[in-house]
Amino acid sequence: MNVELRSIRKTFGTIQANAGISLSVPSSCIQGILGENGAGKSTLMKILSGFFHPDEGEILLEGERTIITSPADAIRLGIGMLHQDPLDFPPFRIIDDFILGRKGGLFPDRRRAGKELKALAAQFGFDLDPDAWVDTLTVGERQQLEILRLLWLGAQVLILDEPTTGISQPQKEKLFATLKSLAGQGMTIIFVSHKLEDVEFLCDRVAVLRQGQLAGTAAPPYQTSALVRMMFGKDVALGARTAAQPGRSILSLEAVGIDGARLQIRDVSFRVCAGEVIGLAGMEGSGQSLLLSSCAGLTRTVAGHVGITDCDMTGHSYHAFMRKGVAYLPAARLEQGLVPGLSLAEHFVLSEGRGGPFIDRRAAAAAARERIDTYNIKGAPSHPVEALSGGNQQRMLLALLKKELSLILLEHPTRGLDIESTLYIWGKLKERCAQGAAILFISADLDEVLQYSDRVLVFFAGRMSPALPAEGLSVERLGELIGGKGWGAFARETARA
Amino acid sequence: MREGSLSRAALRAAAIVLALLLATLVMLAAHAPPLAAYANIVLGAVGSWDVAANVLVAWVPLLLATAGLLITFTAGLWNIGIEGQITLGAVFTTWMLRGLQASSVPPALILACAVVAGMVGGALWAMLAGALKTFGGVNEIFGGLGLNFVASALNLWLIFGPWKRPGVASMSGTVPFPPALWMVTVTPQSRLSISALVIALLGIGLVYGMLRGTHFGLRLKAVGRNEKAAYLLGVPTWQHMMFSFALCGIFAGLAGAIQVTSVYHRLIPSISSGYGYLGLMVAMLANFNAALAAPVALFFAALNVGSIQLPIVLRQDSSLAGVLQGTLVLFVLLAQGVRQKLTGKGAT
Amino acid sequence: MKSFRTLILILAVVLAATAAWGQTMPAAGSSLTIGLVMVGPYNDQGWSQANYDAVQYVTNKVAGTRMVYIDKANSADRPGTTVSQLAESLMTQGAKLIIFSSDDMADEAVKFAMAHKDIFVIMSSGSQVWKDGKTYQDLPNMINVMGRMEFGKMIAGVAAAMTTQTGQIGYLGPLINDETRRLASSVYLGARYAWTNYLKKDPAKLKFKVTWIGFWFNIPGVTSDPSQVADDFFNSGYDVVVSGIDTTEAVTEAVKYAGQGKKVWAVAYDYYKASEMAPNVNLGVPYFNWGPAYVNVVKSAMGGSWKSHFEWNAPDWKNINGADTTAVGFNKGGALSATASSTVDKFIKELAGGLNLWKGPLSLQDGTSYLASGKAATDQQVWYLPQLLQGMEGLSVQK
Amino acid sequence: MSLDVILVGLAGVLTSAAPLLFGAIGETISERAGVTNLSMNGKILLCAMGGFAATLATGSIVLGFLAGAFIGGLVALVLAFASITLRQSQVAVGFVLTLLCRDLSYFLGNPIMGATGPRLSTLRIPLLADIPGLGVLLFRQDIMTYLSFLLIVGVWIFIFRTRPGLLLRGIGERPSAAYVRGANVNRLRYLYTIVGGAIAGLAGPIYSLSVKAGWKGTISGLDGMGWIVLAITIFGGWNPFRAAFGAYLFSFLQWLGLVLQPALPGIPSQVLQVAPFPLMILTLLFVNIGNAEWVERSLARLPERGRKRVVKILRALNVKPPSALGTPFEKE
Repeated sequence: MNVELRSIRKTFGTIQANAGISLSVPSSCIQGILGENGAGKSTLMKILSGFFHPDEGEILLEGERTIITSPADAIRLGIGMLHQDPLDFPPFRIIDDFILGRKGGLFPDRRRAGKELKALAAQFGFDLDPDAWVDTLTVGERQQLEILRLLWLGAQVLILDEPTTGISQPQKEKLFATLKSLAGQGMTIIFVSHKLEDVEFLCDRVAVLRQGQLAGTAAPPYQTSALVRMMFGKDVALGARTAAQPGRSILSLEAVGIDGARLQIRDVSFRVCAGEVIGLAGMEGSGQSLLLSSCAGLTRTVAGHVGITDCDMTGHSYHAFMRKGVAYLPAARLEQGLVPGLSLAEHFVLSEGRGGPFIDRRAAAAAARERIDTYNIKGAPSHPVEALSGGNQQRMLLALLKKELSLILLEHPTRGLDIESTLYIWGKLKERCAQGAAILFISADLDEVLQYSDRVLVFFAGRMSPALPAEGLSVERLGELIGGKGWGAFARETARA
Repeated sequence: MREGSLSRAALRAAAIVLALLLATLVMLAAHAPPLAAYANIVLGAVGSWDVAANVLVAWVPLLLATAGLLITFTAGLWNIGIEGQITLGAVFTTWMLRGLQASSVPPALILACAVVAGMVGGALWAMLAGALKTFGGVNEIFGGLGLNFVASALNLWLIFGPWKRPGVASMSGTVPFPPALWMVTVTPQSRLSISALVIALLGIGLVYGMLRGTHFGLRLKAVGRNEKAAYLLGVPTWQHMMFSFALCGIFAGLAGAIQVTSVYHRLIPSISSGYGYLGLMVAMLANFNAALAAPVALFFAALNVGSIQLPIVLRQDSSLAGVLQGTLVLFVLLAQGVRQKLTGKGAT
Repeated sequence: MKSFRTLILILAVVLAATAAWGQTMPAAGSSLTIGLVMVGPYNDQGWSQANYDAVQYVTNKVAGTRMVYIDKANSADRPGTTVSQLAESLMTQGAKLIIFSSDDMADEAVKFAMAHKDIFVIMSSGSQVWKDGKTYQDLPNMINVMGRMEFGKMIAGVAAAMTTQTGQIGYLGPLINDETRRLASSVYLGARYAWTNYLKKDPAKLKFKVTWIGFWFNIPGVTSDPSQVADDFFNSGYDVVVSGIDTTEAVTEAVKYAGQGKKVWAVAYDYYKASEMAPNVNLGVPYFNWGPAYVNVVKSAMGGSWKSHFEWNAPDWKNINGADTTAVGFNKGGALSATASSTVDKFIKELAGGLNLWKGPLSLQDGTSYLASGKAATDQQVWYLPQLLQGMEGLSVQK
Repeated sequence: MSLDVILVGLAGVLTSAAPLLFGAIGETISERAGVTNLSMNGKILLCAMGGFAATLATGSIVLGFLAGAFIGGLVALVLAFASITLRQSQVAVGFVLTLLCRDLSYFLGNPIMGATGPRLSTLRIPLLADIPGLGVLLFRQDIMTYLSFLLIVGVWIFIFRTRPGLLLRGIGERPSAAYVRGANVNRLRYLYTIVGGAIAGLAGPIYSLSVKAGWKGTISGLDGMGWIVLAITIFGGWNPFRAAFGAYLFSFLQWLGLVLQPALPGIPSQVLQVAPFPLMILTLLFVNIGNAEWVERSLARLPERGRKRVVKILRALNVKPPSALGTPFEKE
């Protein structure tokens, strides 16, 4: 199906998400949409898939002006969208999830739908059991299910929003093969991503968005530097690596075992010294989050020992870890890190003050102002935290860290932040390292992992690699490991350990 | 901000007018004269020193229950089990009084022990709901409801069973305690006890100060608004929840103790008098604000006492007071929703 | 400080009491506003309405009287109020005589009487000023009024025994106390008398079971459900259920079973008009007729002859349903057969002639002797019945 | 006690559970759509009064039931408007409604206090009623009891077997996903809240026209039933069959309490009457305890094999409420 968007505009409050974007995608084409976070990709795709109505502009399908009123309307017209976090029903059986939303009689024919699901799955080499539960699937499998469901509903245009974020390398390869075969059958594929290599590998053409506008288009062969310039509007200078001067031992894991909801980690041992930055890489759900949270006492270990600065902390609670100088910064800032409704000043009082039962409001405000200045947060002590922007919330989290810390654990410290904020935050973190703290962080951004880590731990399906020096590790090698390739080399090392 | 508070006041006023309008309609439907009804409620609440004193008598336990509930609300908990906590407070108070009344302990001391026992009883019952919530994952609404039934059955059983009066076990309750064990009232005939009044005012003041100005209050607020974040920020969350339950239980138990020692002077079947549920309404109408709780509770107490005039003078059922209270809170909630809708702010 | 004030309080009470000793109350004069405090809704067609109707009767009979009332005087329906407070609000409407019409108001009535010595107080169904009672208090301004419902209940027992075809009578009891034991036992005595004397049947073949619901009416989740209790009686072969509670489940459930073609009956309680309900199953109702007693007391208050006393009024044996004379009556229901009806009349005549069923030999449920052979029970023995009688099934004491 | 007597007693248990079932299943429907309707206790009273008044006024039992359903739906509509459109806390609004409806029923119901009206009669099902045992138990009930049987099965089939039922579960579980698949989430929530409210509203007239026929204001013996219904809904884990089990268990224990009264003189009469509540609490405890932090912590100390077994048991016990229960839906 030929899809054309004409000068689409959409404004949320004061933010112009789409400022007149025009784009035409013919059938049988895999169209890449590149752009930074906040460039307007998602808004544009949500307009096409019926989530939002554009303030201005029109959509043409097969050359005809069409008004899409809802996602259901969109799928009726043949436009299906695969969301980054697949919008499925985890507590349902696959077959129920598959059927839900399809029109038909009062009693859905489960058996027939199951057969059709299997047939479709076989076509693309997927393996989905209709009677299994959705929450037992990996993200990749859930994507597969969604794609099959959309096809079953007659999708002719498939929009994929950041589909490669949470899936393994083999799954990614399978996904790409599927997309290519679908395009070959005449489907229109729109592939939204901020990952250059994926787009370069897969797409027949690329449109780059920046600040709500179409910054340019490109066709193969792609020039990465040109794409980057279009994405950021400038050449990006990344900070220089600074080598750490490892000090005393901060964190030691000995033969640790952890039971997650879906996977187990066994026999993990390693040691982190003061001043070190350790990056944890892996597909989401490969075990890195479990490990990180058990280093904070947030997840119980079922075997082995966890030590913080020579104390055995096995089985202790997070608060005991805190007293040893451990801090944990969750990925979901407003959901887990900050308390909506409380002011910035109150947050500082919460994380710091215990002196006496009463709060000294004036002193608290003064202390807050000082921190706000130091961390360059755009907000006043009396503002509620939810009024802060994402970048400022992350700065706020950093500002809340206690003065004396030995170990800082971070989940996706710069996710969703612009380059400037990212650089600022890493600057602050490196200061902490210089003061003698060790840092463990998880990031989905391999460049970030390589850029800031001294050593890297790669996770794959609950397995952890030995700590690899970041120096001499390439994005490609890292990508392979994350995808489960090249692990044989470690067998000998782990056997020795 | 100014503008916001102005529109808030306007909407509140509109809500009150609408509530009165609806209540008027209800009265017209029941062939009751609305104006006379309102006039009688007002007169019945402030028409004389005696009725005003009665309003204060009702105000004390209601205010105590509300004060306790503000603590649990701050911690994000719907302590619907407060009815049972009041009952258990009364039961423990009675138990202590029964145990000591024959002893040579000075009455004032017995009274003090009994009040403390009531506080302990309320706290224990509240902590049971709290433990179910924090250690068992049982939603406090349903745990509390269940415990309410258990408490009222326990109370009835005690009154008709082990603690029945020697003559006729009756709905009237246990044998009244000797006047020496009554909380001293303004005049011997009055039920209004200055010490109870002072306790209640002190209680709400304490809660106000605690929630506003202490680290504990702030941490409680953090737990209520985002338990997970509070934990990560270093707040011992389950301890705070348990503590807020216990504190609320203490207030509830105190209300129960005052019901026994200064109002009824014995244990009666429905000793909690619905003050717990009414307290929930007061807290909601006061928008969970301790400073507003006292006047709102006074207003509710006045409605309850004033409405006694309805059957006497107008031969109308006095459940009209409840209708008024209910519509009032309902419309204030609706007005709040309308305001949030207009300003585009989500519910917190 | 506190104990000092308490001491003063006690002194004041004692002084007031001694001062009042032997005194009669000053006459109220030619007009009197009567305040009635009822525990349930004034239109409950039961206990409370019987009192409501009685006071209305008074205002019709005694010139210059007027009624004000407050109903639902219980802390569940009127949170935070006390009965004495409610009585005080009747005073503000001019009431000079207050009738507390339920046993559960006893304590509050005493408090009120002590606090308002110039107000005439009638405490119905209480025994506070019964000199021979266990809980006597000297309260010059209080009079206790009670009807001898024992007779009504015995008549009900006769009606039940004359009707039952299975020989099984169920008694739907409220909570367990002296009064309810006394009334349940009266029904049994009447039933047994009819069974052995009129029907000449073996007393061992008469089953009489009391099931207590735990309160005067149903509180879901706390008491047993009286509908379920009545159903259970009817289902397990009890074809007559005698109600002892304030609500009418016994009759309404009997209607249900009769609708299914079962032969079942019920006896109502409290309110004289209850006999008009469901004529296909209703055997009748033993009821209180407070009016005449109230008239006397009200007149004494107005005329200056008020004297504190306890009265336990028997029915008018000449006309047990005499609206102006009797204290307790029995209205026959539509389902009472002609034979049973005439037997009931016969029984009433025997009672009028001096028949006393509260006479030995009678044993308590646990087998201990209650009354020796030939010995009639004293009022105290009847009033304070410690257990159900032998031959009755059901709990005697609340555990 | 003979078998027949027991059977008839159990048949009575089925009858007295019927209103509980209507209440609990109505609430289940509403909660499956993501809306907690806490107004149950007051609603049942108001519907009982309204239904009875309507029947008194018109002489028609059918109109009485319709009135009950209408009032139940109306109360649910207020809740839906406040919580879905105005996004106020469902618990707060529901709680206010429960007190408001109660007092409203007492105030408006005052004139019909104690009136006697028609009552639903028993409907023997020919042939089936004569089956030994089963006939007594199941087929000599009134129409609402039969309907309650159908309701259990019908609603179960609707929720778990039909297409709209699937969508209903979807909007309570993950409204955003249901929205993407064409559901008008808020409109459906309105619909199911009102339908659930209407079904629950029928519990009122079942009481006032059948199980506890008549209206006696505060002494009708209905105040508290709604809380029991809510407890049964939770006990039932949002599944009509389990809710039915809960309702029958409650009625059964009530019955047992009075049957056993003479047999167990040592047990206070209140014990069996309140037994369902500790039972409900214990059930909730078993169902939820697997999520508790301290359980996880103690489990971590167990040896591997034992741990796995315990975890498996806890998972099997765990009944999760609809994930979106109590939260308003907003499309991003």
